[in-house]
Amino acid sequence: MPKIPGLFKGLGVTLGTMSRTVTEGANTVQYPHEKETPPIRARGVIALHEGNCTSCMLCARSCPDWCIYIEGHKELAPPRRAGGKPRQVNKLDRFDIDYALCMYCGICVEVCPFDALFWSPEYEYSEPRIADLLHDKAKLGEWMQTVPEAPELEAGADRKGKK
Amino acid sequence: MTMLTDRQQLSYIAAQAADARVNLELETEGMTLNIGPQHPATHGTLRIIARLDGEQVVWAEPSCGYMHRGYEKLTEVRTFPQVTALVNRIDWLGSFANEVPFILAAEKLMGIEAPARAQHIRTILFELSRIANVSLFLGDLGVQLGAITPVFMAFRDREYVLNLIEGATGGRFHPNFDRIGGLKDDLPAGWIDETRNVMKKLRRFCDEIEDLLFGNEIFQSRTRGIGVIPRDVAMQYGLSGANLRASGVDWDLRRDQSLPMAWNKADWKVWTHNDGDSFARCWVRLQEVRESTKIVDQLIETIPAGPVMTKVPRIIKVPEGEAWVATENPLGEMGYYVVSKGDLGPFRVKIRSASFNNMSITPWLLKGVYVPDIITILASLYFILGDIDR
Amino acid sequence: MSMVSVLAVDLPYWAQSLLRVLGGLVAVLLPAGTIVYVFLFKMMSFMQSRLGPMEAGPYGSMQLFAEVGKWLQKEDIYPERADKFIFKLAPLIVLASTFLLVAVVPFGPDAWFTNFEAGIFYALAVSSVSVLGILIAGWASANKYSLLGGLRAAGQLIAYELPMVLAVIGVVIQAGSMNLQDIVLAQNAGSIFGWDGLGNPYVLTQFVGFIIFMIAVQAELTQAPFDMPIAESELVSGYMTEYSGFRFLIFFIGEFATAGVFAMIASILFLGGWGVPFAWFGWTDMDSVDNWMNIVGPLILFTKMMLVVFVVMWVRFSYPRFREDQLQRFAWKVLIPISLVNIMVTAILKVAF
Amino acid sequence: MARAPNGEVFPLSATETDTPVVVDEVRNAVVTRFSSALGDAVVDSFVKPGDDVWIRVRTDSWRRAGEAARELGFAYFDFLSAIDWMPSPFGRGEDDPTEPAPERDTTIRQGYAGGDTRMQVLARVVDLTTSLGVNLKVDVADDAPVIDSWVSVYAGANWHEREAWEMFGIRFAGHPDPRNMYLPTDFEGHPLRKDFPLLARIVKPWPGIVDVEPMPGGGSDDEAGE
Repeated sequence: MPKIPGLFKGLGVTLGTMSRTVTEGANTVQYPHEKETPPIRARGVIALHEGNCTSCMLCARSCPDWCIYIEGHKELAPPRRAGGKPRQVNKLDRFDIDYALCMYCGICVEVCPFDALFWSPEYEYSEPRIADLLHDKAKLGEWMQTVPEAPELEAGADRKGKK
Repeated sequence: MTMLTDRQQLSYIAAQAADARVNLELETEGMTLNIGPQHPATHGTLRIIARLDGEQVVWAEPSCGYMHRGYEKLTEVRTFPQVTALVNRIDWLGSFANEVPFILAAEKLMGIEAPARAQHIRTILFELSRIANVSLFLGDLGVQLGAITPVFMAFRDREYVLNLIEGATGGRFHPNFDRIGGLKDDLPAGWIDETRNVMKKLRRFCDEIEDLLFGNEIFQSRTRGIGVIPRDVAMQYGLSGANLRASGVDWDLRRDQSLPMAWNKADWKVWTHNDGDSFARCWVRLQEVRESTKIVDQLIETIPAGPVMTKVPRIIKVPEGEAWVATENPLGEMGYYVVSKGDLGPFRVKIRSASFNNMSITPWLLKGVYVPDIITILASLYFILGDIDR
Repeated sequence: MSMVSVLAVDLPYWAQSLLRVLGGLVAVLLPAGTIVYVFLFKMMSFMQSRLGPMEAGPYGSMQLFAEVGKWLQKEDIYPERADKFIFKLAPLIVLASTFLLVAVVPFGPDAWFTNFEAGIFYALAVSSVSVLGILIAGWASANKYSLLGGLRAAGQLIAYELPMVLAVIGVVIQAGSMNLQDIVLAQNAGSIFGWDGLGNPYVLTQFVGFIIFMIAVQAELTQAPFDMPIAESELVSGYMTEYSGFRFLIFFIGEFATAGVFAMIASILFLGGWGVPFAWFGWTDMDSVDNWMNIVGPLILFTKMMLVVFVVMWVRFSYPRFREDQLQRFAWKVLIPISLVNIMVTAILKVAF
Repeated sequence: MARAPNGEVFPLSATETDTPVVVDEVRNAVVTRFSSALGDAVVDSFVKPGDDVWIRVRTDSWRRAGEAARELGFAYFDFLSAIDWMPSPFGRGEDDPTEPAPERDTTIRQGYAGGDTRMQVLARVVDLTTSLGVNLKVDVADDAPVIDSWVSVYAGANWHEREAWEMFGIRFAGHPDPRNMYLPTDFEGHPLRKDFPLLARIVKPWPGIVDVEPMPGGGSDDEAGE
């Protein structure tokens, strides 16, 4: 035989939530009309700063999923100082990330020694076909504009040794 | 008369036999019910083959493997940092907690320890992932038992915790934030204040769930006395976490082993229950969420200053040896037996996941219960499919 | 509707029949649609800290039409091994019982489809037909989950028809009639110990009967905590598992139309139906009721219905589900004895006063 | 360009030898208790002070070891699994498919508490009152990988042994239900054996294998970048 209080308390919780929703508004947002801003560190998509990339292959080799494809060739660049020898630089031909395979682990961003890869909180890049998720360096470069500044750290943090 | 075809003849004979049997005795025929692989109560693709007599289960057995991803094999072709990204997909609701024991095992083999600040933040994030995980359990419990509202409350309040995890680590579900020797980064500014607020919300959520669900007499009549696991059986099957504590075994790896983590710096309590039934398991989890909010509340006030990363080589090679590290994860004891041969990657990783052991008791437990009780028991044992199949 | 003759418009028989059919459709579909929008879409969402459908129409009010459109477009699928004729028949039976049920509901002093003496008796009998539809739906689907759901529904019917009938008997004894119109009259023209400010709504004098009736209605409508025949988390919608497209739509309409009609019957039996306390306007019997009540009466009944459905849905969104055997035990060991005692007490008091 | 700069000195691996030898009385006592309970069935043991205990028992006394563990108070069954000590002939799947497969050292070297065979079964049991765990190891014969089942000792070993059977091909004599745990019934091979190739890493060439194309006119290609 059920006791009344427990059953009534449950009714009270739902009624309370209903009145809160009516007076204070819902906890959800109407997505296409209003958007929540993801946190600064959010790992939405990997953006590429092409100028910094030396096609050193470190990211492609440390990727657990083998989803980064890099091709490059060497060419001569004008010397830095006048009268110097022409430099040999690596020119990036192809930098593709297959987001259908990517696990968003961030290892590539971390290992990049030349600050060419960044996380952007951008998340609206779904595609109807899985093959379309392979993005080339032009697309990755566009996302560079959405990369935020790194956030301030909490008190007591030691910034030493971090890039 | 035309000749009957073989098929007709066979069906005629079968019909005769069936009639004869009904006439002989009013025996009911059993029925095999496949619960899953696609079923709302199986959190993924678990399949339970149940032999029913009416609504009563004669025997039932889970059939796993619909989501087996072979993580133990995959770890063998990956380096240690890469494995971290892999293992936080085992229990995808409390993923940060999956990284910690693996990282601790690697650190143990290398003979290093994370700095105090990193240990502290690790513990906070660990408890946050427990809250995120178990609060969803509390909501999901309602759905399994037919109440639809709790799950929305759980999703609502879990969202705050996920935002915290994402704010600190960048990943909502798969943080991949733990590194051998410390953490990837320090906490962003303002994070601690926000955590304080969220913990208040989570405690209110616990109260709401207690009023809405645990106090409800219907809920109690559905869960009390259902799926009782005695103490000895629980230990034999290697149950862990709340399932073990609900059977009266006072065992919590956070308290009972010394790990380089900060649990011993907070004041909290290990809850146990003596009944061993579904209600006890759910109740213990509810209390654990409350304890976790307390732990987080205390730890965020006392984070020591300093670096979050100790000095480790860029290319991590783990010296030869074997190490076993287990932690008290949201689902129970999660352990990694890591064998290293001094290479870039582990030689063999045995992943001892909590749900695998927790579910291995189900053939024993599901005998003689009713169909709705299967759902109750599965819900109260609380498995995550990735944690069974790995 | 008989409103036709009340408004002194003389119509030929076919026109009157047409009007009655249209009125019946309105009386079934309008409450169903309102209930789905107000309670299923909005109230449930608000109870869960969300807004519910917002895109179709202002505040999502056209969502139901969008849903109906979606269901009508869907392919009509039935399982290969299903008993196809029965499989297709089952939703119609469920819906038909709702239409049969609404036939005896009085909406005003003269606004009724039929007004016959054994009204409540007929209503309780006809309401059981829907469970027949559910049972054969479960059987014909050739699906084990559906079968379990159908059988659970049958068990539930047997268990809960009885307390419902017994709870109604208290009302019948007090009103002295099985005619729903007379029951409304008896409540609104009556008085509690000589005080007629509220009439005599039986929710006060038959409180125990009201509670039992509401519990039985909850079970009859298969709403949580008595939704075992559907039981999404166990039986994956039970007897409805294999239905899709417009057949599912018919089940869906049937579910909420029945909820509306049962709520109407509950408000007629216990809340005074379409009437207001007659003492407010100095009416004494049915003939003295003003004609405008034929317009206002349906609105009053509709309001009371919404109140009752609110309680039904509130409970549905808050409670977990019983187990089948617990439900049976609850019906046979708790509800039926209490309702029998209720009948006895009512009869004794009826004789005493 | 070197694929991985291996020149770095590992600074931390040496620390262990510098620390003074710690004697772990509690864990040594565990080994002693097992030795006295099992007699000469304990082949080898290893204690890492302050960390863990490894005990290797004889193949024919595996079930007796389990029973002894239960009698000694190790009532909590943690896990049971196996280890294939042969290094993988496939490496990490990062070979260049255009070149002949490199020779790999497949010498079998067992871990703690030694071993004589390629496969070892490993189980861990815990005494919940003292929070001490024991890793029990046992050799499994290479030609006939059969070992006693622990189901009658620890009921929870049931699923673990089924997993070990399908993943390593080790038969557990006396197991009540030796079916596959995860894999389909007709699956061939034992995936966690090291000689079972991980096809995902073989069918696709490693993207990291390509290197930056050298200058068309030849020249040095030893260093990439600035």
